[in-house]
Amino acid sequence: MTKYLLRRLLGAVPLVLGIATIVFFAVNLAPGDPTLYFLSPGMTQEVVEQTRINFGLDQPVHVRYARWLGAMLTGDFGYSFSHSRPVLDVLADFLPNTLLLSACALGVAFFFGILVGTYQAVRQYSLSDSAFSVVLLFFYSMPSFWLALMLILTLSLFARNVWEWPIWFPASGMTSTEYDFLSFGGQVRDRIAHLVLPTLSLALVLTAGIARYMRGSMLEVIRQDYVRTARAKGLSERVVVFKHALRNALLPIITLVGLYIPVLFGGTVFIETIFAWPGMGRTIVEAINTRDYPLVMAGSFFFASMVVAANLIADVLYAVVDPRIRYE
Amino acid sequence: MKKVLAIAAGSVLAACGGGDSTEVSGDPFCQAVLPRVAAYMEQARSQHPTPSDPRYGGTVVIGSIGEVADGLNSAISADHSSTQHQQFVGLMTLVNYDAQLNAQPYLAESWEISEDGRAITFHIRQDVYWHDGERTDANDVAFTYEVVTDPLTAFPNAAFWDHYVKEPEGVEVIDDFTVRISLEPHSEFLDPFRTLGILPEHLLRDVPHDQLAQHPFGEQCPVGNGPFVFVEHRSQDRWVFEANPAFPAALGGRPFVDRYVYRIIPEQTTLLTELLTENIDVYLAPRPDQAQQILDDPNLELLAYTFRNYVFVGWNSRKPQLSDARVRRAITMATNREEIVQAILLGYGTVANSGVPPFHWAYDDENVPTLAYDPTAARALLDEAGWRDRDGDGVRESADGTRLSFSIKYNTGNQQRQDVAEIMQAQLAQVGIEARPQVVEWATLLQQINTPTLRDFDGVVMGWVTEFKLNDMDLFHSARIDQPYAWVGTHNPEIDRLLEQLSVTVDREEAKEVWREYQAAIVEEQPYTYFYFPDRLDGVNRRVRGAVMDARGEWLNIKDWYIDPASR
Amino acid sequence: MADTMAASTTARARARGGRRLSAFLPGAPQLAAGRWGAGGLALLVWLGCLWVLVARLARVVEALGGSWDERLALATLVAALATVWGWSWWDAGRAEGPRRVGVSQWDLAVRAFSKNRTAVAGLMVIVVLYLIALLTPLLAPHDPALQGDLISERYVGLSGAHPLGTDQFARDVLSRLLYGARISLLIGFVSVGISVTIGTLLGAIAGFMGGILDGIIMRVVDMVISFPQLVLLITIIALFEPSIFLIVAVLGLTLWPGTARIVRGEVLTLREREFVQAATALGYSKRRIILRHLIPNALAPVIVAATLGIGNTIVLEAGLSFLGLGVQPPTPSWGTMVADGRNVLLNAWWLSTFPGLAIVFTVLSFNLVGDGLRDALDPRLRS
Amino acid sequence: MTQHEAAGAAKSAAKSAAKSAASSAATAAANSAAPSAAQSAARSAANSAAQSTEVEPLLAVRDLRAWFLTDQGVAKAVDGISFAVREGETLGIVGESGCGKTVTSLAILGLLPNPPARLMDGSSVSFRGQELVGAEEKRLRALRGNEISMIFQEPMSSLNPVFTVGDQIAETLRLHRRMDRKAAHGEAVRLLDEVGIPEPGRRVDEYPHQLSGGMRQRVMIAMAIACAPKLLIADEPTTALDVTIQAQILELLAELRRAHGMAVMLITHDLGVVAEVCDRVIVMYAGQIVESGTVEDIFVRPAHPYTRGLLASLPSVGTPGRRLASIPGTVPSPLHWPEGCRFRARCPSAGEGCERAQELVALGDGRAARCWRVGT
Repeated sequence: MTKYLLRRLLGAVPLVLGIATIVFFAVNLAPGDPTLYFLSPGMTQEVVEQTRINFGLDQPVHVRYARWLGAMLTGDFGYSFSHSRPVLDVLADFLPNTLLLSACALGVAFFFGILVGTYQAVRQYSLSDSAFSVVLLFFYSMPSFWLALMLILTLSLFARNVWEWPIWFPASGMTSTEYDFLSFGGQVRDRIAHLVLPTLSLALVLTAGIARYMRGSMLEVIRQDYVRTARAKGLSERVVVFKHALRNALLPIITLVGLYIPVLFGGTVFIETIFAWPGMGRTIVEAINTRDYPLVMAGSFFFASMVVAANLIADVLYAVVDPRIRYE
Repeated sequence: MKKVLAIAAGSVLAACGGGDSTEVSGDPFCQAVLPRVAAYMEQARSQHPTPSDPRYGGTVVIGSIGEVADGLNSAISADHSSTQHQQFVGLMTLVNYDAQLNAQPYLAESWEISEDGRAITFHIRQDVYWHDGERTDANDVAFTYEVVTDPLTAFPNAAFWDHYVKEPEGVEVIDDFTVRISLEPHSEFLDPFRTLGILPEHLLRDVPHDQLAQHPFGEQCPVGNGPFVFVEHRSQDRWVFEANPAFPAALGGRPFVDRYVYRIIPEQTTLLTELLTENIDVYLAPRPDQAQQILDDPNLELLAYTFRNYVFVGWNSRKPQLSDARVRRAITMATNREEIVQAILLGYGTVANSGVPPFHWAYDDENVPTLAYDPTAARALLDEAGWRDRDGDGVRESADGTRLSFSIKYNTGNQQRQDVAEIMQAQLAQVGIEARPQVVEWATLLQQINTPTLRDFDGVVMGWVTEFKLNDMDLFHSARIDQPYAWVGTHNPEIDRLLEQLSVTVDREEAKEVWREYQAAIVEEQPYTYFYFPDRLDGVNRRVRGAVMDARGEWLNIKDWYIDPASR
Repeated sequence: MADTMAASTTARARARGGRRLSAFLPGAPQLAAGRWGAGGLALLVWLGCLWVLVARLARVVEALGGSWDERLALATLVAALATVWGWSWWDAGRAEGPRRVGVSQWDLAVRAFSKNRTAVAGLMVIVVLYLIALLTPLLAPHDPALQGDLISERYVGLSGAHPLGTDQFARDVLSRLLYGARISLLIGFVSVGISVTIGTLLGAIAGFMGGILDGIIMRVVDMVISFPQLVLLITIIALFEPSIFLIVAVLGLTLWPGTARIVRGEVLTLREREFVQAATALGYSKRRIILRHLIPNALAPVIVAATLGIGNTIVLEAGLSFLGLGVQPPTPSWGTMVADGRNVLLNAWWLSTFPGLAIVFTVLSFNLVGDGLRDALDPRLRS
Repeated sequence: MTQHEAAGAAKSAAKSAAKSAASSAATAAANSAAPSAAQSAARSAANSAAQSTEVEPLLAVRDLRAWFLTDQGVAKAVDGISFAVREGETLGIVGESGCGKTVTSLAILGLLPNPPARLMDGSSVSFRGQELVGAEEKRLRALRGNEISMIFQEPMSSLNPVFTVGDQIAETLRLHRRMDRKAAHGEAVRLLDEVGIPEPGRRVDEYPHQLSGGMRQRVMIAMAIACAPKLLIADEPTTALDVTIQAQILELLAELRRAHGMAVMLITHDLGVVAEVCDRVIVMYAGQIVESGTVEDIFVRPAHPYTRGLLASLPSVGTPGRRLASIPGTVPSPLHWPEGCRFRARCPSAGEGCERAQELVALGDGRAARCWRVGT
């Protein structure tokens, strides 16, 4: 198994470097120049030149690429001038927040996707089955930013001011301003309250996708002989479905992890902007607008490596769950 | 089965619960500085217990779409909210302006100007301490002056210090609390000292000036001497400040609120929701069409006041269609700017005829001619200038056939500038002018209009935030035609003369007369079609009391804000 | 023998009656016969086009000499009326007798597809949508860019003059929605067209040729796929000047890897099949085999991917517009309309809601049709 | 090897050799009539002794009707069958595929998926005097795998691929016998040994895909007999296996039956298997029983034309060159059974009187046939 892992990792390195190179040239060949972003009245020409030198932007493209590649291999991702901090510090600030949000969204999506998919498969052709299908497809076809705005409107604003519901959710930020003074229990509740709307906005689209795959996969498995054997052994329907059938139906779902991670990261660009979530997706977009080359490249480098890692984890997970697969 | 559900639910919660991202910045400078600040604050709290007045206590939360881009590092800051945090929150400036824009003592107890007007001597207060216990003295002021006037620092507002003698000769420390700065006599010479936050010399003296921009002091661990002490900054999320118990009693003592939090929320719909659901107390600069919601909510109050930024369309006089001043005047007359103020700003704004803001002492709208909305006069002016619609396609052409058609560029993401371009397109069409709105990405647009050899634009929708010392030299003076901001390429000796005179007239009454002449010349030349001075709007929760906001800024008297004890 | 004779005469009589009915109301006879899908659509299109002809007669006449899109709209109107009437006449005319039941793979697929009610509903919505998009120059009540009186007509709610209200420039939301449909559907259709063609070609070559060529293509596919689509799009579009052509080109060039992977998988399985070996034995050139044999057989999953792709692309375009990088003003697209309306969600709710709903229902229809096609074309599921 | 073992091996070797030549055990039995006929006679004699004291049969199926309600109409897969299985007896159920054999077995254990299947009113399945049709699901579950267990045709797909064989066997023990994990694992190893799997200690923790088809069927059997059930239903247990393995499995079943006194209901379409293993046989056709009796009755004195047709279609070594007689036509669709005798269309001696619905005519001593000619 470890030989397989090594082979996959070695294969991933050129892949991720390739992506970073594409982004490097895409960003550097484009018109516009970062120092202009700092202009304000009275900035003389020498000042402009001075800033360019300060940020090392006066070199030709290929020199900068060679220097950037060399630095990156030694782990130095350069300096982000829109945040005026080393790029790694910026990533250290934002990447965990995106991972936290993505992990919750993925967890919720898979949890409810599998539950709903299984329920639909067990209750095939019933009214609830087709009802779920239509509702799920409705969410699957919705742009996540529109869903996010609607959630804010309803579960945050109307819930509190118009419908006066007992619970309503904060519309932005990771924690409330009183977070530091709350008890541990209070802090967890506060964090979760802040996570509900962004996670829902990201997860609903994925849940719909996963539920559809799960339903198909479950229907396939329920027809198998070993499920009938399990019933013939006298096991209850719940054990048959949730132990014997579910384990086998989950196998194809695992590969979805690799498929959905890029979609998830793409979604964070909107969700983090709308919910003021200090995450990587939003930072990259802002970095692109401010021509913060090092941050854009480092960000896409990490995004790409996380996606490759996710695919690798999905394959390893697949081998763990399905004994028939053995990677040599 | 129950076990399966439990594990799944547990893992989901655990993943959501963990991942705390408050962290003390890893930078060695910060790790050295922050403990000293904490220690001194501990000591200060015991020395200056909170007075029993009920107004003390509580937290005020301000929400805005933008990050405090340069933090408290006044050596590199160009961003409006950064300068305000330096002036009124974390640092101190030598002087402050009162409501009539007259300089008042602040860090400088008093100051005198030499007879020949070539030097100012400031006397520094002796009861102001940095948040790490060091006393603020003249060396800090001298150090800060040297930093901002050294070209190596690339201080964005370097133009402020045009008429001051550069370091090191320009500044002299006489004794611990007295410093003299030499300058050539010019108008509003105190204004730069109102905007410049004084930096701690004992912490930054050995940082090379060209490295200041990348120094962690600004955003990760600023140490100031102002009413609020820096606690924490989570990038793109929030800034947290605490009241500074050691703030001099003579200047009002520690602020009423215990904590001030500044939250960054990029989406304006979310910001409004957070204000309406009382998660934030102040929503900075909501859009005019969100004002109605704030007015309808009993808990909220809408502050609206004229501000010192204005929106305009600059015309590139190098282009054949726009080289003739009559054409530029006709364009302005064909645009119903009053209606635009009503339409886009819902009335929260005043039509502008020049770069002088309404609250400014130089503002005078009685005897300065204005170009009112008058399409027929515009058509006549265009005919007179030789532009007639010869082929009946609805667009005028010059004698040699060039069509009176040009693009109006604006940057992506700015809704108001997009609105201006789109409305002009519709209104200019009625007088036979074809204006094509064209969106350009922000940095690309700057490069196109700032590069002297390029100047790749016809019309561009832009906006300036002026300081109180108005200075159009960089914009219209023909000597500076190759400077980044001389977009419109004006060649007008009359305007050059008036500009030079303005920059050296010290006395305000005398200057008013020159300003009137200058504004008349600008209307004649019409390099810009000045659109409006948008009112600054702020949504404030009624639980926040004592807040005064005007053209000088929103954080003006934040140290005097207090939270209504009942709703804390 | 006798009774079969009688049966056919009554059938012919009924057919003649059917024809007379379809002459006035095409689609009605099929509807009566219970084929609500085809019948319903025909009747809807017929009545819709008639209404356009009558209600917008002035515009129709004016369109004769009008710009290209007005002439295109006119042509579509006439073509729609003709095809519907002709089809209904031919279909009603066919004697009730045993209908020749096609057995080819496509006939089976069509029959399986038409049994799936939601998929047919989705198809109907799409056909109507494309028709509306083409007929917009005649349909739209106002000029989408016409700015009304900024004082009185701004943010006016649903009213007679403006059935879906007005926006911040007092422009008619309904007209902008119709013209927005053209843009969104166009972007969805063209960019998927580009990505599917590139994807199919490269996938087939990679699958059939194998070796280093396959390696290279698959590495590129892995690279583009493992990068969050949206971030790649934003990087490229934000750095150059956003315009419809750039968006379509960039979408087309970044979405093809998905199709390439599907086609390569299909081709790998097809390559082993006998009829391909037979073709190589007959000495066909590699190009001919790929184009004539491999691609047609690999079309089924590609069509499904393309249909789902159009829905996904419309959502992507809306996303770009939300970030201000999509279609630029004053051309309306659904994405820009939702983005413009989001800041006034509370007092002018209709600005974002209607385009948002339009996006959801269009994408929903494409997804429904995509699912229906997947089930109909997938031999395994048709057991 | 114990004496008994040797004999068994010798006998089965001889028989399987003959069988592998032409899979004609019945004819072989008939040709070398003397020994096997005597042997089966001896066995049935023992049974008949038990029969005479009219003890309550282990399993009594009375008028069982299992219909499938599909879009195209009602498929009467099992249309009123009655039979009984006595303690320790091996009952063979024979018939072409599609005649309702498997549906009957699944109906007994209540495993038919509902919808679309339904046990019509009047159907009764009583096991040790206890009615199963309509019984509470909990009661049925306590029975399945405990007192009645079942093995299926496809060993390759009847075991769950993601659990070890040990776990799947232990699961039955821990469910019905409340055994703890370690005890159940130990018992599983013993069971694997009992069903003849070499190195059971290692095999117990292996996954199904690591075992051969024959071994997997042995695991199925081990799983079935884990709780020493009273009745084992085997649905075509050897059809998917090759001939040599088939004989070993049948041998194993016979041995286990003797060791545990377990009744076996063997469902197959292979008459050779029936001849070798079964005590009594019922022949099913088109959802009904057309003939029942002891193995000897069926093979020596077949009463129903369908049974005779089945026997005639068996290739036999003894008579090379004889054209195999196959029964013309195919089994009719359960959606609309033909009127009267359902075999009429394919029956060589069909004639006047066959258009009436046929009753099961008793021929004495448990023997019966559903054909009016039989009575005459």
